[in-house]
Amino acid sequence: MKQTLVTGNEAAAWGARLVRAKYIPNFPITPQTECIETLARWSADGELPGTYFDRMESEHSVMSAAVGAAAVGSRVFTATSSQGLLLMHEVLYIAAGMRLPIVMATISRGLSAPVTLWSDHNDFLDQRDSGWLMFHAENNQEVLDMVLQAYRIAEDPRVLLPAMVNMDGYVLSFTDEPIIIPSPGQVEEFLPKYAPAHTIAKNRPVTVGPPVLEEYSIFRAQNHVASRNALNVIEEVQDDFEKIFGRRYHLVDEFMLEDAELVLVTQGSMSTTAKAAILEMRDEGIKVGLLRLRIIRPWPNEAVAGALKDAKAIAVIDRNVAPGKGGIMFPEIIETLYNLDRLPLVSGFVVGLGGNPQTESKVKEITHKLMDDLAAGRPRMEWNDLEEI
Amino acid sequence: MKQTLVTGNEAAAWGARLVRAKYIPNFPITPQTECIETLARWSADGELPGTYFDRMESEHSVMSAAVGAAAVGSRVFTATSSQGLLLMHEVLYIAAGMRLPIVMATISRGLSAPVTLWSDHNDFLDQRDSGWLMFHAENNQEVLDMVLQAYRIAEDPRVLLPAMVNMDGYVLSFTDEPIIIPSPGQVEEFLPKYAPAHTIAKNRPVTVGPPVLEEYSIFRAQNHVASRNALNVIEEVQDDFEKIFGRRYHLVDEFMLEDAELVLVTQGSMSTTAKAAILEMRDEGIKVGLLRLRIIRPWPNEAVAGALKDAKAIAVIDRNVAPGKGGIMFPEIIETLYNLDRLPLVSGFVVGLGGNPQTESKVKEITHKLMDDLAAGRPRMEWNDLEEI
Amino acid sequence: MQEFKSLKDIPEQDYFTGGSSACAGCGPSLGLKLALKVLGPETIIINSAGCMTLLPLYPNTPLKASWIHNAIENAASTAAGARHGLDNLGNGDMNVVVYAGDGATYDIGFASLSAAAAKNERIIYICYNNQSYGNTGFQWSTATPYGSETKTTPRGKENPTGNTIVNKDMLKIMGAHRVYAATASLAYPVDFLNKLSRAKERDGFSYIELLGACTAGWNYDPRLTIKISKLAVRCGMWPLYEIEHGMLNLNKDFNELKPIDEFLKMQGRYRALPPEGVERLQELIDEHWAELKEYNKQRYV
Amino acid sequence: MQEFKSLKDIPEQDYFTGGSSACAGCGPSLGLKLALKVLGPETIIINSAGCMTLLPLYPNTPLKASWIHNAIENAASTAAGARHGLDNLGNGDMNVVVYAGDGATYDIGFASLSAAAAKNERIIYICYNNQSYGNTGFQWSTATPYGSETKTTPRGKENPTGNTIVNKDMLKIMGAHRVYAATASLAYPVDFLNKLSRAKERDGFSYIELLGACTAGWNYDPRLTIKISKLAVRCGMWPLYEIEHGMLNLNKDFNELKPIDEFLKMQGRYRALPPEGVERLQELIDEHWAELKEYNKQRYV
Amino acid sequence: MREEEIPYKGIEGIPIIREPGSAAKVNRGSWRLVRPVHHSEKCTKCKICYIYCPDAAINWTPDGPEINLTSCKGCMICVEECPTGALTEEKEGA
Amino acid sequence: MREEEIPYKGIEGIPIIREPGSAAKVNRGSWRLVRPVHHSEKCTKCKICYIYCPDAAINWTPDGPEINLTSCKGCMICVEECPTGALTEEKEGA
Amino acid sequence: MYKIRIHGRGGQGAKKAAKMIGLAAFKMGKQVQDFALYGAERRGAPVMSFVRINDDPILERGYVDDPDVVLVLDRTLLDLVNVADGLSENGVLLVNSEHKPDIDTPAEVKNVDATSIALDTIGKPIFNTTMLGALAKFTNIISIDALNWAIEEELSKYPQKLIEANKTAVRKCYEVAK
Amino acid sequence: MYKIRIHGRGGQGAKKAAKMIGLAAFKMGKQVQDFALYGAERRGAPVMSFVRINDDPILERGYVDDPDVVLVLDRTLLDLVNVADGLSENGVLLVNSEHKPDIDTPAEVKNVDATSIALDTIGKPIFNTTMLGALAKFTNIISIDALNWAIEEELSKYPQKLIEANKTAVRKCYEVAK
Ligand SMILES: Cc1ncc(C[n+]2csc(CCOP(=O)(O)OP(=O)(O)O)c2C)c(N)n1
Ligand SMILES: Cc1ncc(C[n+]2csc(CCOP(=O)(O)OP(=O)(O)O)c2C)c(N)n1
Ligand code: SF4
Ligand code: SF4
Ligand code: SF4
Ligand code: SF4
Ligand code: SF4
Ligand code: SF4
Ligand SMILES: [Mg+2]
Ligand SMILES: [Mg+2]
Repeated sequence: MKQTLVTGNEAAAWGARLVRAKYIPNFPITPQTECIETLARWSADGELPGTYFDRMESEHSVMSAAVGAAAVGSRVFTATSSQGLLLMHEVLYIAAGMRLPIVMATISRGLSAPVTLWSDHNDFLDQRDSGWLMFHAENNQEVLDMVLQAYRIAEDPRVLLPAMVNMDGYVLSFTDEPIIIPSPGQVEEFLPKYAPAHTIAKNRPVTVGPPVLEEYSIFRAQNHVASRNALNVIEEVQDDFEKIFGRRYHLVDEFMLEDAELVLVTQGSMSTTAKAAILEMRDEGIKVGLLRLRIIRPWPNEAVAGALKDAKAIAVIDRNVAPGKGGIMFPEIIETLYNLDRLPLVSGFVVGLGGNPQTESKVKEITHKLMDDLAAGRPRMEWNDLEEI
Repeated sequence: MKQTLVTGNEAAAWGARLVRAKYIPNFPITPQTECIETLARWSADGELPGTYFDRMESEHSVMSAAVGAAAVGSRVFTATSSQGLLLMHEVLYIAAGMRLPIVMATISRGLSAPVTLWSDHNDFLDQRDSGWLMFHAENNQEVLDMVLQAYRIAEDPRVLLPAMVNMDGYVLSFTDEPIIIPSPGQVEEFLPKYAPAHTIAKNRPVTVGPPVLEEYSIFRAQNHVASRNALNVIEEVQDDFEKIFGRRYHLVDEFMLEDAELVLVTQGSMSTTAKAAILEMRDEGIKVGLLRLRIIRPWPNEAVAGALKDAKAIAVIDRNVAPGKGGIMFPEIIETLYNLDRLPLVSGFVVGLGGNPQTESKVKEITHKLMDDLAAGRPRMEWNDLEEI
Repeated sequence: MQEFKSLKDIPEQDYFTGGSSACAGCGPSLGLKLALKVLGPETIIINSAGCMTLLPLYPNTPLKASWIHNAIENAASTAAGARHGLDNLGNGDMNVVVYAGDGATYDIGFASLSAAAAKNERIIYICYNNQSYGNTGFQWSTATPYGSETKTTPRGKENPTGNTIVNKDMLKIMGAHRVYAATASLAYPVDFLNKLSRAKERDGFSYIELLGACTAGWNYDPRLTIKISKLAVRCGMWPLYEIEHGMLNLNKDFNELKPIDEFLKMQGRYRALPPEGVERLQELIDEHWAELKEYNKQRYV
Repeated sequence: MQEFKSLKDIPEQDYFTGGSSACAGCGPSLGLKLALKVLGPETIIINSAGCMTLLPLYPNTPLKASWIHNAIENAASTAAGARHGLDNLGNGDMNVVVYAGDGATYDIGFASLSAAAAKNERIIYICYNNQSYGNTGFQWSTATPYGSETKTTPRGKENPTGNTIVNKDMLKIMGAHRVYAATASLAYPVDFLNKLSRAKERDGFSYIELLGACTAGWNYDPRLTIKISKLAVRCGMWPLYEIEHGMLNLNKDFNELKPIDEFLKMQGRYRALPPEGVERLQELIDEHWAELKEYNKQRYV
Repeated sequence: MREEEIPYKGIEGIPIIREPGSAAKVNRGSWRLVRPVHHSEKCTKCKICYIYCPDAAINWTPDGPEINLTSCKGCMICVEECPTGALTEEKEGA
Repeated sequence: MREEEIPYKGIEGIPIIREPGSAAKVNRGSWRLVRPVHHSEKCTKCKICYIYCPDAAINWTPDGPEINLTSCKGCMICVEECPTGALTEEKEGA
Repeated sequence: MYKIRIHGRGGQGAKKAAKMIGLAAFKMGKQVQDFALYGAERRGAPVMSFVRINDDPILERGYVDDPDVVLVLDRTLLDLVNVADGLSENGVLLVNSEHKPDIDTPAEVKNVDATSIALDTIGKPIFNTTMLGALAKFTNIISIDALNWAIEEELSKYPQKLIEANKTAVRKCYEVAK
Repeated sequence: MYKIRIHGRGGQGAKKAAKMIGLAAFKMGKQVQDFALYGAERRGAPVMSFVRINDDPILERGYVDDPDVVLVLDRTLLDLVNVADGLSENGVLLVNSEHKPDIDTPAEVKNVDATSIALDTIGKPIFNTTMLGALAKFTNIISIDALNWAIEEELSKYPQKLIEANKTAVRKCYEVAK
């Protein structure tokens, strides 16, 4: 297996290359640029045969063009971030509603106003009602693997939904890490040619995107069921994936949860730091573990509940915020716990907005606060990174 | 008090007229059109002195122009629906981040694809992370009253956030109901001239919307706190409002909750039907009540918890869905209950997507299912309106 | 290139049926019916949200070709995606044709259109221009002519003129994009279909703007759709011309234009336009016509 | 109207300071510095996301005027809102001036720009054109000239030319919008400021496009910003002209253009453009120049 | 329906239309207040009516135009444009 | 910080800049590898350097240009454009 | 609660008729609600509108499927639409027609030739307002006075002559109906 | 874990240097991570980049504030930036300079005139790669062989001549450094 030092952006580009995406509409935005620039270079060098690299005039148009190409049966890849993701927001719903298995890498960055270039998860999570499958990687290997899996899952006839693969801006997108880049043959074995039955083709005139009347609920329900189906498909795919690539992923990433009394719930690259902190705290005898959410949509309800059911106290660490409400994943975690026999204490932490780094010491601080909460029997809502206030 | 038969769209237009909004950028979309057409007529007839009615080229531009005018201290009104709301999504975050108290009527309509013209709440709720204040009216009187209150709350120096006033498309927007339209003098008393201190003015050069570095979290936190402040301001405002207009609103709308064992949680116009059904069920001896969410952001945590704390079973009726997840308000309600001493059973119902009408008999059916769930001790996730499947 | 000399030449095959929910007498529907005669079944119509979006209504469609409705502002970019998608799958011989309203074209979707034109994508872009946002009930767009009443430019005590903004000169703007740009009229189907036929052969972007007489919005008896369309041409409100490589070609020349009045009085939207308004409109038309006459067969843009 | 005859006339008052994070030698920054000399402190600069967005960086700004950065695609509509907001509050004498990049102007924000122009809003729109998406690291825009390498049009085995798409003729397109449209150069500040001064007096929309030499993206030694700007004019890459009421006025005429080669070889972005590419580019320039010469003082669009 | 009971309908659950021209069967004759009536004796088979019908409600046959009353909305364009008077207007339900 | 303890900072909590020209105090001299040096004896006060400095790092005084080394990034435009050689380039920290 | 359903065709003013009934009832101190079915209200297409009238605030919403009265503005609809749907034996079905139509319904069927009346009085086939005269006659839910007020209110933008003609038509229809 | 921080100026290739160290260590079988501080990497502006090298997978992320080695590509930065920040007595501070600079740090301070070496060997001031020779000499974390491999990998798009010149510069620097 060839291992290479690549950034998260390049890992996503490798994914697009290996799946033989036929159409890549794009528009630049920091920190996604390197991903499309890599593809542009490959394209100019003839390394993406049969693929059209299309420089568009906006992200709204990028996703619109993606829909156009996917509606005629093309395998499509694109990537964006932040404002770009929000600008295509309307069309994301449409792509999902049309059941077009586009795959997009999103490189998380905080939202304006004010402007930040650094990463948090508000842009990505903002899409959680759109009907897309939503995956969130922790490191560059997972970025690549997720892109490969995303196509396989998205194109499954039981699913047929677009999928987002998220990585944190800078921390992954601009960081070199050694990853295994599989051979084209392996990927071809894993992911056959895309041959959809519901798209426009020669001798197969189809009307895509018509208005409907009462049937609307049915189509929405089907979008929902298709997304729920993906939970099974995701698990199924792991066998093939492991057979071919020797790696395996789960619906959720459990780290030292077996005997954990305290559990941190995290997403994305900060999970790595948190794991390091946990290893150290374990040495100190603190029974702490971590649950990393790697699939946001469909929501892996049972996997999350299963992983958390024995915890005494949970810290939901949200790298995002819904102003006037709080951390976005917090209520989803709570909901998942609500019908357990014994309810853990759950505190919420809003951290790392606009790229504020999440260090090991901050993770330890959170853990200690959670211990305090458990002792006091009173959960908290806490904001990090406001020292200067 | 002059009472008049007007539609929800006209009620919103009256709101804009009475608050003397100075700038009204707009773009047509069903079912919002009648609102802006009413304002266009008034403008052509000279009934909106000093107000500029500006036909824009898209909703993205509508909200952009709104930001431009608000940034120089103008009082701004606009209205939109559905695809239009999603198209301006990016700029909604910006308006909130800039702390510009724009008020917008949103006339709910389901989202494409497929296309529907009828109402559900996905478009409105899609904005719940944007930082805006979000109000949802049940009837046309409340539409008008909410617009008036929205300006007062939004412009309060403790808040300074934009606000959305939502009404259901068709069911309110195109339905005539008798409402009281206050006199200009009353409204002037309630809502003085807007005199912001943070906007651009002659001899006051200001830079609006700069990039920031680490301070990003602080500004986000301030957006959050400002939104939370609105909870107090909303309650405060009621005294003045009642004094002048003789009506009063609360953070949540409680209907027959005193002794209710079963509680339906609803939003918007379907609440009216539900209330009718409840009156009938009460006659049958069923102890059922209703909690109507009229403020979505800031989330009135304590008011909701207070209203629900004595329920035995709750049906959260979501007229929306996040595919792959479920009803959107469901987790927020659950979260609000989580730390209660005694947890009610909570079932979730996804209903009325794409305008499927929510009749009294459907409400009764939901109530009976909830009773079944309570008896069985097992909550459910249910979808209405899928008979044809 | 297929060329038509008269009505009799026009193909008898239809790829458009009845049963849509468009208004009786709808001009834009007729435009699509005619266009499909030349385009044939291996065509994808890319539609922007507008009146035509309601032609198909699940589970039925009047089209015997393919159709994509994405949103209102992105027909051109959707078409670009479909074009490249087809090309890469070896279906380069299928037609990708936008059928978009004036609001979608002039206003909300203009960035998308302009980019596709600048990149010279192999797309035929037909704008059916009913001079308003028709589907939402007849509101102003930048294609609305001076003096027209619309729901957002109503006549009123302070503004008897209705719309006071002169509509965008879209042909000139598209001509400046170095693409083939032409106007067309329902009352001149042979001319329209020849332009389409020509666009189909081009290896690049074509822009055809069809005046789409709108019985509901313009407020006239549906039987008059063709009469009004013809009159629009005859009185210079809608001259038939084309621009290619910056050169102008006036397709229907007249020694004298009919006065605009005749056109106006047939339609409710101009009812009550004060005489000064009519005069100003006549002036605008005369200026434009003079320009076209002057630059016919010459570099125009 | 304030008119400048020479450098000496240019106001000594600056409303722009140092301390920004723009590159040393940044052309667009200089453009803004110069513009503010004419515009003064009672000006709101409406900026689209781009290199200039980083001029202010909380809590500091080099501007002594007001500034709104909204997003990338909406400078013109934000400006329209600000304009009407000011007018309604009795501040009609404040200037509303867009300062937007070419990507924002030509591409993502073009619908917004076109509409503001069509409505003839009282705004000065300055596009500082560095012929790329500069702030994201130099990617292709529809303003990128033929033959330029960018990060998304790299030269490669299959494409030695880099960008093969001829840039939009924005001046012509804006001219077709019936507004005042002009080019400007940093190397001709008197001409630039006179155009601005004129725009300031106009009761409507003005579009000024300033070539914004970009040391980082074009890849040249920052000291050459003015030299390169001048050469762009001298070799016809960036002719100075204006269009008003469709009439063309060539501001700097030359009997003979310098060959483009001289301009190209100063910049890394053209390094390795094969001779055929250079020839083609020269051809494009010559054609454009010939057109400008031919139509000078005449109706042009 | 309980969420877990919602069947997955595969391609049938996708909002596309796969039957081209299926709208032909929709009865839009119900919109008609007046109807066109053809008088072959006056007809020159010039095709004008056929070309101009916006609802493709006139089929072209070797015998000239044939009006499809399922599709015809009664706009009267054909009547208006027929140069020979071979089409006339008649009140519906009269 | 517990959520309920976050203070509301009013106008200070809004992301705006209210001090015009405050960037003047930012030291961008740190970017400089070379610096321009002025030699008044050669200077004709033609203003070219002043006009062309992109960072407004040259103040115009009755005595001619005055270089502000806090703002000057050392781009050398002024040196390049000075027609008389009155500005020269010098290595920083040399 | 009193519920009214109106059947018409796009362009015949079913929506306006509902609004006028609403206005009239409102004038009479009632709580009211009126609205139209949305969809393709194209010229000629069958459409519906609705009114609810009550003493107390109205808690019902949505389409009326158990009307007390049904108004049919255009006789030709009888072949296309089940206009009697949901009518009980206490109901009234009122059709704009010269002749009493033959309809299978437990409700009382009435007819009035509103088109002719309108042509006679207004000079144009404005039968939507005209027919309200018959409604007043047969149901007592709205008075002619209230209707007159509603007409003035709703048509206030039109010339006084037209308003008066409408009033006359309504009164005439009231008188003629039986 | 071994941590390296590089100080340079925009345009001097601090990021590339980090990547090459990463590549070399990776070639030697290590786990690595390299990245650059983002922000205004404008020409001339002070910038930083970072490398982490470990035997096991690296669980740390973010800026390195306790480096084992610091590389300073440009001597003039010493007056502007606290380059020694976080260095301990086991650390090494390596500066591109003719003379040994006077810096207040518990770490060992080394200097090498990479600029001159680069000018001599490559003919251009490409001192970012050049300096890596000294890093190899002083730290043992990367070998010259691995560096050569990294240079070939990273510069593969450039002419072979330039690659060789870079290798020579690195070797020369390795030899000269002391
Ligand atoms: C983003 C967005 N905004 C508004 C609408 C509402 N809308 C639907 S159709 C339409 C009118 C479009 O006008 P035009 O393009 O001229 O087509 P026409 O309706 O006249 O056929 C509008 C504004 C929409 N669908 N999407
Ligand atoms: C919706 C959206 N997409 C992408 C970006 C990323 N972005 C920021 S600046 C920029 C470049 C803009 O180019 P241009 O307008 O030419 O200005 P320049 O950077 O060249 O000064 C881009 C693409 C953004 N901010 N918003
Ligand atoms: S409103 Fe006009 S364009 Fe739309 S369907 Fe009716 S006639 Fe056709
Ligand atoms: S990249 Fe170009 S435009 Fe941007 S700041 Fe640097 S020199 Fe100026
Ligand atoms: S238009 Fe008249 S004459 Fe011509 S074919 Fe039709 S019916 Fe016959
Ligand atoms: S009346 Fe209209 S719809 Fe009917 S056949 Fe004639 S043209 Fe066609
Ligand atoms: S450019 Fe040279 S001569 Fe002119 S003012 Fe500056 S220093 Fe003096
Ligand atoms: S070197 Fe550049 S920044 Fe410094 S004064 Fe000269 S022109 Fe200005
Ligand atoms: Mg239109
Ligand atoms: Mg640019």
